[in-house]
Amino acid sequence: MRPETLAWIILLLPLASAAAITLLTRRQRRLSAALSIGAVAVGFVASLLLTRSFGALAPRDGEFLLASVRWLEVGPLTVDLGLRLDALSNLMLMMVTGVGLMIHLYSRGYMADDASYSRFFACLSLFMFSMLGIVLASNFVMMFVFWELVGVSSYLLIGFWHERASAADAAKKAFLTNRLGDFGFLLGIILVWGALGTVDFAEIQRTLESDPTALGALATLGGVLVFMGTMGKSAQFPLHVWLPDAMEGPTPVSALIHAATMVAAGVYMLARAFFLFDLPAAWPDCLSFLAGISALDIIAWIGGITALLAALMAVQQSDIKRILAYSTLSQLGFMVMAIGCAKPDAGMFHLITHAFFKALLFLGAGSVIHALHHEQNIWKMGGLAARLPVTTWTFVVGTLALCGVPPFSGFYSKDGILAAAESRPLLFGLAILVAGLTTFYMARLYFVAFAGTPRDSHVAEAHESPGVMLWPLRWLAIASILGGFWGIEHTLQTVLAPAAGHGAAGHGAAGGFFATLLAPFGHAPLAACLGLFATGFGFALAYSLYASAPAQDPLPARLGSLARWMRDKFYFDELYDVLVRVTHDAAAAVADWVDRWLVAGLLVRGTLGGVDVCGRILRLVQTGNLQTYAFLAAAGLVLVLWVMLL
Amino acid sequence: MNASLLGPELVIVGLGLALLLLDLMVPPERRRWLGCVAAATVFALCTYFIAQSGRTGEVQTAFGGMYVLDGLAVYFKALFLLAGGVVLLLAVDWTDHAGHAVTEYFVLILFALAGMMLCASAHDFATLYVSLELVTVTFYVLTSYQRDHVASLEAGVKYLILGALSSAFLVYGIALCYGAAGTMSFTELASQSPALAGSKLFQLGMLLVLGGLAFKVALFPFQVWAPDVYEGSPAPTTAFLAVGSKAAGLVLMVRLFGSVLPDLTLKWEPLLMVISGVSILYGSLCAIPQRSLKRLMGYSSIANGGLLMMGLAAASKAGSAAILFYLAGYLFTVVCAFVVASVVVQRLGTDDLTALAGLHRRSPMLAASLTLSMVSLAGVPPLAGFFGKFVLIRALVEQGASFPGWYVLIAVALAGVVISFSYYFRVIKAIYWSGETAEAPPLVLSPLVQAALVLCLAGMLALGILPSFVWEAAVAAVAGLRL
Amino acid sequence: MTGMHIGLEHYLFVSAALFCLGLLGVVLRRNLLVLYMGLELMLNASNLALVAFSRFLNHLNGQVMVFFIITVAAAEVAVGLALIVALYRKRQTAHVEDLASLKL
Amino acid sequence: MSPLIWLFALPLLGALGLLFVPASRTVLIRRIALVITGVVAFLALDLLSDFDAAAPGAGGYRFVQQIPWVPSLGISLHVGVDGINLGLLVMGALVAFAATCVSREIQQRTKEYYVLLLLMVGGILGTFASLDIFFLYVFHELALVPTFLMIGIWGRGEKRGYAAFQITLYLTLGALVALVGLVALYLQSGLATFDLVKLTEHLAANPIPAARQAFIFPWLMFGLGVLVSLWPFHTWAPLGYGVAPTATAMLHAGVLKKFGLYALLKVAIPLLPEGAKLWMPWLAWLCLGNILYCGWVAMRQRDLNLLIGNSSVAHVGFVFLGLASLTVIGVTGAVVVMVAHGFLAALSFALSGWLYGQTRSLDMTRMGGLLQRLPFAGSVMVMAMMAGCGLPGFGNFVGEVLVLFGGWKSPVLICGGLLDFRWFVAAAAWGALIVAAVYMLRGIRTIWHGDLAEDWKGVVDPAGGWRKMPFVLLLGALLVTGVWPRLLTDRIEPGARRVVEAVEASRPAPNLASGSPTP
Repeated sequence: MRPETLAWIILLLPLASAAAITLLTRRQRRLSAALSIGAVAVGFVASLLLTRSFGALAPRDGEFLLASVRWLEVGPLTVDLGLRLDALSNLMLMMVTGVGLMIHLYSRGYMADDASYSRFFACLSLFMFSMLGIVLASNFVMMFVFWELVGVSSYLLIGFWHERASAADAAKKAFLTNRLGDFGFLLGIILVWGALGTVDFAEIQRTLESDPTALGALATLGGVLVFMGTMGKSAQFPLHVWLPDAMEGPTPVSALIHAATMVAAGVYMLARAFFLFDLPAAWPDCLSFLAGISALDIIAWIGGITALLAALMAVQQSDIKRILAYSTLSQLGFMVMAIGCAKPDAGMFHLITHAFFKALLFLGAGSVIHALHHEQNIWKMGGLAARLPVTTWTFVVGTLALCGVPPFSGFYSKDGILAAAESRPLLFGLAILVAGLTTFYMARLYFVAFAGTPRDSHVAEAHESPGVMLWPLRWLAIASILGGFWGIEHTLQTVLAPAAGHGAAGHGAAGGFFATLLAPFGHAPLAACLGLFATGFGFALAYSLYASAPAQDPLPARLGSLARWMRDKFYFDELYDVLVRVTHDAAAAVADWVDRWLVAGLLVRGTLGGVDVCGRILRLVQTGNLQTYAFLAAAGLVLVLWVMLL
Repeated sequence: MNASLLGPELVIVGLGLALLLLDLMVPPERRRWLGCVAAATVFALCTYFIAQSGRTGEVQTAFGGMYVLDGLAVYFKALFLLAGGVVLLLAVDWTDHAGHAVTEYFVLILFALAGMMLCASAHDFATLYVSLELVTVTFYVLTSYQRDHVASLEAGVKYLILGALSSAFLVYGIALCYGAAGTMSFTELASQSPALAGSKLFQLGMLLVLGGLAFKVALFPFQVWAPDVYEGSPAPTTAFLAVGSKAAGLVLMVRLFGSVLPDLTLKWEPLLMVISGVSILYGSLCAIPQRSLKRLMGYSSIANGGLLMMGLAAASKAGSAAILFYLAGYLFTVVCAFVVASVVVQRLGTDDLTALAGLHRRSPMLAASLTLSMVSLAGVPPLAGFFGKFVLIRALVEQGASFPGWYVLIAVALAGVVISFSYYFRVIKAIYWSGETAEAPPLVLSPLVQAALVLCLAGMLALGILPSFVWEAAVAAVAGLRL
Repeated sequence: MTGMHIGLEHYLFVSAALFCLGLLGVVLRRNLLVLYMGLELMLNASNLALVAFSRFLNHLNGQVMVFFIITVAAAEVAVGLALIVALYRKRQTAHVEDLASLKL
Repeated sequence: MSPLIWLFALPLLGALGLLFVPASRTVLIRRIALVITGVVAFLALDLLSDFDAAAPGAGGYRFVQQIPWVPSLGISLHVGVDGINLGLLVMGALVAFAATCVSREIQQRTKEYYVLLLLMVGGILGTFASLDIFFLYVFHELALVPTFLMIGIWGRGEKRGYAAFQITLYLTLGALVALVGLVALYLQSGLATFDLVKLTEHLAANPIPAARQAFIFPWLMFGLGVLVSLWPFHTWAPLGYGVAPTATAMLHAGVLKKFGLYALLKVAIPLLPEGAKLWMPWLAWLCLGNILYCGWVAMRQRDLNLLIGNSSVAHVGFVFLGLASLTVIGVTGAVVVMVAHGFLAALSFALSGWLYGQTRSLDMTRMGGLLQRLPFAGSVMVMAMMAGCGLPGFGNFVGEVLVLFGGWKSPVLICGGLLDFRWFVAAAAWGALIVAAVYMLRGIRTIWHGDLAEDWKGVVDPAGGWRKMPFVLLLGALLVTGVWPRLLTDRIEPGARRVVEAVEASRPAPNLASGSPTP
């Protein structure tokens, strides 16, 4: 089968499944699940097949296939419904469909008791369609379209239990925060189109490569605006507030959307459109005080700040899913930072490995929650290792990968990021600190929830989840372990390094297994060593605090108000509430007041009333008295005579 | 000398006299047939004139130029006859219920009709005065016809005194004009038109004449009588007053200002604009709080007078043609409203808007007729009123190209029309969705009323949907004007 | 003979004065009948003006017009008086103020 | 006979015919109305499929037919479609059919209701089929009285009287002001015809002097603007739609309101290009009033219909922005928004009508959790609201994005060049992406999500194909236009291009004094 056809199948099958479930099989639960899982499975197989005909793992330099239909053609604006197949998208396809398949399977068990089982799978399929659309999009408008669709499917899934006020609020918040990012994204797209006359990635890339100043004074602004899309979708500071709340959704959703795939879309977009950010700094006159700051600088720092803030917040959370959510935030910050440091390959590599182990961690957390009847507070757990053996070992694998312990996949990808940051000492220090913090809070999570003795009666009654939930855990654990060796890094370097302008470094796949195993120590020894040291330090710290299975968190006592600030997420939610209230809500209140009292009241009703009163006054002339009439007529006539003749 | 031109007027007068004689012989219960005969004759004459209107062109005069039969006269005569015919139908039904001596009422209508027809042909101040007085004096009686109703008497007296006052102004104006021009013949006045436009004495006289005519059309400053008289008079009288009397005043104005004294018209454009603007606003504003249907129509009549006057103020053939067309539509519309008002007053004893509640259930036809009539008055397509307003606005905008001050008048007219929507549509509201009276019995309409309504509705719709025929006739009728 | 020459303006002045008097009568007097007389006065003022013009213009039309006016006035009076009498019978009054049931 | 004539003649004849059906036979009356609007919808779709095959006549119009009406004034019944009014006609016909379907809720005085409904439908479709300015106007006015009566008789709540009068007076005011402008245009052209095609051709060659254009244009802009609820003349719309019976709100907000925009696009801008250039900056300012201000007002509403009404007013702002941009993309986008908003407004009001029929209240603060009881209506409403905040996949997104793209390249300068049009694009994008999302999501949150209040245990979802059909139809139309926008844009673009080219081609009338012949 031709690769274009395969790509269309991969994209459209989930949509067909979503439509079929919504329209036809809403009442047949098993059929709905089968449709949805089947769509992803076929997608996964097709993605694998694509590598054969296309060669994701042995890519040829810079080639891509395009399958497109003209979607819109108005005047100078043409937009294709285009699928761009290259190694990057192919890799993402495999990751999205692969992880997606695991999570779909897992959901069959996790959601088994839910009344809206079919709706869940319909939403999942819709999400898969949108996500694959982002991956395959060949131009900015298409990407924006699927960007928004991903947003809405995320909205639907976060608010899946819409009868719960907290879920409904979280869904709303997620959508609106994303919209803020999309606002900048869309403006950025329009800006780029306005300057270059096209929205197609390849064409923009060609133009910008031949003339990096083609965007003129708007270059950096355009980049930053487009980056706003990432800030929303990948929950970067300051738009990070929605992601922790999004944990109100079912846990498979958290794993799929809010850990592995959707939130990674922002990073993917940065990598996909890297040519747009990697431009010399240029600002319009009105923003000349920013001169010299390039888009990548801004991206790197936003990523770094997000990574640090989120890691700090994670330290003091007690909800198992929230800890993972902040961890996700922090890791996303890492990826963005890597791209900001002009190493999109490192960011993307971490994206893939992170997808494996973060999905694993979330599914593991889901398994715990499932076993504990929806208890999510880690301080009511403890001693789970004994009750849930499979969940525990897979969770530990995920944790190790996340902490960056060799030879787990996270080590390699995180190392790439640390190496990328080496050129910027401040960011590098920050990244090392975050690496330490990551280990600290993950170790804390493990010690409190899994080690020690049960703190709650639920734990004692807990049973391991059914096989349909455990198998995905096992597979993902394998992927988390092996993710570093599959040559993903090499592929990404081949695809993205030229775009980053650094030439193919060539390390990674060269040499044998041990060479690969130890590669990080070879090409960036400082980063690898410091990273390992931070990991070890973080673990030691967590061990000293939590290994004794305390009943309460000892940290607040030591850190005082800082711990409170961490726990309360540095009061961003409250700050934003106030901000929205004094700006947008105030504007709405003023507009409403003006509308009610000035426009509808004074202007409209006032005119009506005024005319009415005029009429009532004027008709007092009609006294009914004959002589008044005669007098008025005569006086009027005299008036006319006087005016006309004198 | 071509006295045969007067044939139609003579037929009408003769018919009136014959009816008076027949009245002595016909038993009271059969007298309504006399009205029907009168209406039939009038309609027949009307058809004759409509057929005639195609053959305008040559202008025929009689009595040494005191009487003229041209396109304008033919058009208006057809209009008067049509109005007279429908009003006669209505009168028959009304007298059926009022229980008065009937024949005199028909005869008076016929005499007033004859007076109006003479107005259309008046071509000399003497004919003007006499024909106008024939109308006025007859209406004194027609308004106060219900002698046992104080309201009717009061309306009669008011109309009498104010009408006489306006006649006095008119006559004094005629005297001064005569003094200034040395002639009363319109033909001779027309030949001196440029010179007369500069004469103060003549202007004074013409202003007084204008005042006298303004009374007929219910224009500022002679507009105050209309609501009182409309309210107090019997419905058929009011209908005839609103259409016939107004049209009689207008035809004289069009003739005087359009054909005889065009120079004066151009000079007085601002005055005419002010008169129409003030009338529109006065009528529209005062009507807003109005609760009585007939009185409402009185104020509406003032506003419509102002609208018609705009066409004259435009001092163009398009404007005059617009007046003619508007009047034709206005005829059907207003008569329709008064047919309904007449039935409502007879059956329900009041014309207060609250009495209309549930009318749509009691008589869908009455309700629909009154609704369409109000809608047409407001000027909504596809009814006659819309096209009338359309051609009026067109005439005004045409002038606006040369002098932007016209847009002020246009704005005033628009304001007036918008205000008028509020009271016309309140009538509709009263019919369709205010305080339902559940047990109200249905109102059965007599065939005559039905015929009158059908005629009016057909006219309203025809003039709105297929305005071409009447519009071409109106354009042809004003072809002879010197504007 | 020290007769003074009576010119057109004199007639017109008298006529105008008569007219104004009549108008004042209409506007000021309360009794319908008196009010009606005022109206007749105004008509006669016109008659006077017409006759004067006719005389000074050497033109007979004005004089003829006067006949018409007198005739019409007679008709008007006939109808008017009948009306006022009818009203008086009904209401036992001929005062203008009592005649204000139709208003606003 | 052109099929376009049937499109509006059928409903008008149907209205006439219904007069002779006894009022007691309500089912028959309903069926007749359904059949007529159904046939009309079918005819319109057929037109859409035949459109490309039909040979274009003068000015790119197809299915042209001209019947002289009042020759001396240059009035004729001239019908024909290009892509622009084709889209509006199809939209109007479908909405009309859906509106007839949802009219099942009317139990009182059905005969009068359906007569008025068909009258309104005929007027609406006639408007968009007409190529004669006079008939364009007349057909639009046909709907005025039905609107008044329908709001008054079958409207909801105590405020309906005030709303009916306000909507009537406001629309009349706008229509009359526009009429003056149209007549002035007609007279100024010197051609003595209301024929749009002839006028366009003639004025392209012999433009009206710029000073006159600058004078006539605001009459049209503000007059038509009032009809489309241009800020600050917008307050009639939310109030009127809030109390109107469902079908009236659907037809009025969805279709009839587009008349003003359509006339602005087809008459005012191409025939008065200089006036358009002069006044468009003002329009850009006012449309921000629609997009942002009305969006903010919508955020504060407690009544669902007021929310939808205000959001509808806000959406109309995008059409204004697209027109004001004077670019092919912007104008095309404006037309797409017109069509999509037609479907969307109709769908929203149909849903709120259903909801009202179930709850007898549209006070959002009293609702909550209704999605549990009304999964179908709720899902459709959520989708409609998503479409309302510009979600891709629905037609509104395409239109709004096109408007934004077009606006970015707009040559129109504001405040003498101090402000770039791009600032307006940014502000409008804020309105579309943020403000709209805020009020729509808040609406979803308060009505559909959360706990189910005790009062609403008894509400039921639309059951059965016929009840669901109008919603599915309108939603499907929205989806089709959103997923495959070329269905519209390919047909609209030539028309939009003609309009924009007319503006671009216009030059200020040459100054005769300084004009020296070039050798």
